[in-house]
Amino acid sequence: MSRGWSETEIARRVLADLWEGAYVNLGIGMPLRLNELLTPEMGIILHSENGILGMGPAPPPDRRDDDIVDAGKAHVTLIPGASVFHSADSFAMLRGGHLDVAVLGAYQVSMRGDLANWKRPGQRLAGVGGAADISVGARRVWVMMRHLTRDGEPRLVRECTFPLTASRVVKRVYTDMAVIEVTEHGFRLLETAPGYTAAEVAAATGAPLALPEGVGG
Amino acid sequence: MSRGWSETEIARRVLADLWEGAYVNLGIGMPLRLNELLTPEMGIILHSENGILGMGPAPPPDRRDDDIVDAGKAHVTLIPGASVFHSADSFAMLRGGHLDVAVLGAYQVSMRGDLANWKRPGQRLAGVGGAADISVGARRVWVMMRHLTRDGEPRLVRECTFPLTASRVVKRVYTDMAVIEVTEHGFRLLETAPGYTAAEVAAATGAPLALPEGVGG
Amino acid sequence: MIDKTVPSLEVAVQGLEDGMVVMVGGFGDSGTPHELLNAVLGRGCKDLTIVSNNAGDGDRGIAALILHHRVRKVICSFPTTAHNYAVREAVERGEVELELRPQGTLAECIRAGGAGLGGVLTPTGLGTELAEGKPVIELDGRQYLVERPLRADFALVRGWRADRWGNVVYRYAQQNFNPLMAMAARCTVVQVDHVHEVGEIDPMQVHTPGIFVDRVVRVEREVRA
Amino acid sequence: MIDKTVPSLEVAVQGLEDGMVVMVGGFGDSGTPHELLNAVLGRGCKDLTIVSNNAGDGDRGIAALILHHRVRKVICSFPTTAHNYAVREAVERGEVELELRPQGTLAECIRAGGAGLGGVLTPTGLGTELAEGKPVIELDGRQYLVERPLRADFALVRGWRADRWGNVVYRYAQQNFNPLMAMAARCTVVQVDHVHEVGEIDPMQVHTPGIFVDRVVRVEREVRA
Repeated sequence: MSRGWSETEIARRVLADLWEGAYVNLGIGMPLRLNELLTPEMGIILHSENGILGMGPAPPPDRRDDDIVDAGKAHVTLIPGASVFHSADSFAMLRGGHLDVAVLGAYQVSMRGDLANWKRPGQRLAGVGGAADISVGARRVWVMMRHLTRDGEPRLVRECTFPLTASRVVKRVYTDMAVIEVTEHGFRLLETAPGYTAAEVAAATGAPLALPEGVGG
Repeated sequence: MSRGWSETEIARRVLADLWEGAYVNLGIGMPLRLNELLTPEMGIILHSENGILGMGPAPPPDRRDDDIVDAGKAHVTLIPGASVFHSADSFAMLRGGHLDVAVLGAYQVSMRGDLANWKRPGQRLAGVGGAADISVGARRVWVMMRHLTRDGEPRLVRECTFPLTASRVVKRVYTDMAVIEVTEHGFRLLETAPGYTAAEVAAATGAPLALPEGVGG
Repeated sequence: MIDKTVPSLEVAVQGLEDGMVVMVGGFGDSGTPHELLNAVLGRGCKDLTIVSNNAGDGDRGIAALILHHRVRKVICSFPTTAHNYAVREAVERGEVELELRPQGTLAECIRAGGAGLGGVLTPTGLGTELAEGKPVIELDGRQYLVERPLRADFALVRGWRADRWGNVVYRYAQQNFNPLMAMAARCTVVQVDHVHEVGEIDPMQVHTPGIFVDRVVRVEREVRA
Repeated sequence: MIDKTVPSLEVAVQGLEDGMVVMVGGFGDSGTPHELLNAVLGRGCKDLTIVSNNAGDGDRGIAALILHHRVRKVICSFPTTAHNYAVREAVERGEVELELRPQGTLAECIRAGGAGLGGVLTPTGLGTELAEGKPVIELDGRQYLVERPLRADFALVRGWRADRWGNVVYRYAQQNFNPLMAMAARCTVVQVDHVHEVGEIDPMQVHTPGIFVDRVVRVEREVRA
């Protein structure tokens, strides 16, 4: 498995697209990898929808505080400049378009930017949590996921077969194989991971994939 | 003018109907007289819609603070146990039915409990302020006003001729002549001020006035 | 003298009866009033409707109420925590009805209930199954779901400090749904670590003004192993 | 290093142009950003729409902007303060359009604008001329006015303390509309008495989190005679 990006490498690739002063929400799962990579010097301010702005990395076990947890209920810390607030204000930040970027996990992303990340088809008990508000509200929704399912099926698709979280919201997808932009005309390849050709990425994508200029099929 | 109640006496009469632990909003004008009469022992907590719970009386001139004002922009104080908050939370207290009593001034009150207290007929520039939310939201709306206009016209009427602030909200009216309840069937006399008979109050009232049991017309 | 403190957890939940709607603050273990929930369990009420972000995890709190068959319905955003067997199995056997609302919608609907608003107009959920059965309104060319406000008979709230008038301060992310639920119930009960005399809490630092609070009960903060 | 402080009032209002919608915090003189309003006056912008609880009193603040013919429209709840000749005369001669909303509706509409909600469903104003021209919706047998959310190009906010990330603390009743307006503008400018280094403000005491704030400018608090 020397081809492609590891989860940490994908996180690093996402991080390269963030900027100082960006307010960012990280979804549960793979996106939380970013929290491990951030340093104060980067000036990226993490929002946790349970009511924290300025979330820092996990504390050592002896400094855990049950009143400082992230959206996945894991213990985190507050960085200098942090603030805390209730859930209505927290989601006002999201729904009101104040968050610069939400980095979310997903089951599927469609070529129109539809996001499916809260429920499997036929799942009886499912929880949506903050995912629907976050994906509707953040200025930019970026998805971090593996390019293919365990069964080798594409997760980037024409139409989501999983229940939608929100329609037409995803702007960019970071996978182990590539970075892909969602444009008005569908998926567009921005970058391939080491060891993959554009053709291989296109073959692993369930919808047309436009290539950047100068790259052959 | 030895007959009837002065403004301070009306305020005292209203005060007699309040209770320890009551949360009360006072309208601009005559109702603010109550603030002068309250003592900490009474345990009545005043709400000011600009964002104060636990408003106290005016400070001496040398202790005025521009950040501690009432809804009429006059300098007030904070009593121990006070809290401050923004206007949306302040009106959530009102609209959400958390205030026990609002004591408001009025131009007119109708026998159905309609309140007119924000605008004269034909007035071009009028300000509604918090009056509409307060009268819709408080659990009990009590009006303090003179029984008659300067021209001797009744202010307690069948139908308001002034623009309404809210419909069917007033529960009680305290005037210089009487205390009157607004029931499903219209006005009902609860008490007359010294020097006035029930018949005189009825004659000064522009709608039928039911008398308490045992009182002749 | 106004004093909203009550001497025990039992007194704190007096009046909480069968069939009532109960809001429960907290997000995971943060800001969750576990001791008040234990008192509700001890009281034996049943047919409860629980409004909370989660639907209980493991065998305590809301999960304990479900395991003891006290819950008829749960309104929540995320019942799928790691150890959610209580709610999962109760829903599967048809004992508990589950109503799901997105977390931001849930928060805003509770606030709307407390603020006397008729509902919440939100873009969240449009075009998804989360919108099923809900009216859609179009305003100025944009569509919004109309979500119903939520109110409760009781709100069980966890705070850090409170004074005898019920002014509450929360500790860090303990806030979450607590200040909102405090606004939206006929009877709001707050369990806190510390009770203060009136005047000891800075008016500028109050998160939940006392007008929203009916009862305050002090509970020693649990020390985790 | 993130630093939202700006060196002068002039820089604080850069980008505020003709025709823009400007929210102005304050209630009477409490929490009113007079110095920022002076800077707007000095900038010379015109055709402004002002959203504020009052519509200016005497000859300063919003009144000064009106007297200098810079205002096209005012959205407010209470333009009838004691010395409101500026707005009164401007409305009478047809120069300024006035839109009146009840104070609680105004506050909630600004919050809705900041929170991405489609509007506010309120019972306030029903059955009165305040409801004229506004849609009414019936939900569960009760009627509500549908009031439109408000957003702005700029919010001029007055606070007490802020850090360089824009976390703001307000002093006593200085809050009023300020924290709401801070949420609802593309560019939120806060004038404060004190600027702090990041980390000096307790996270639990922040009233307006920095995410809502674009610029912070320190203004010496005026000492009244």
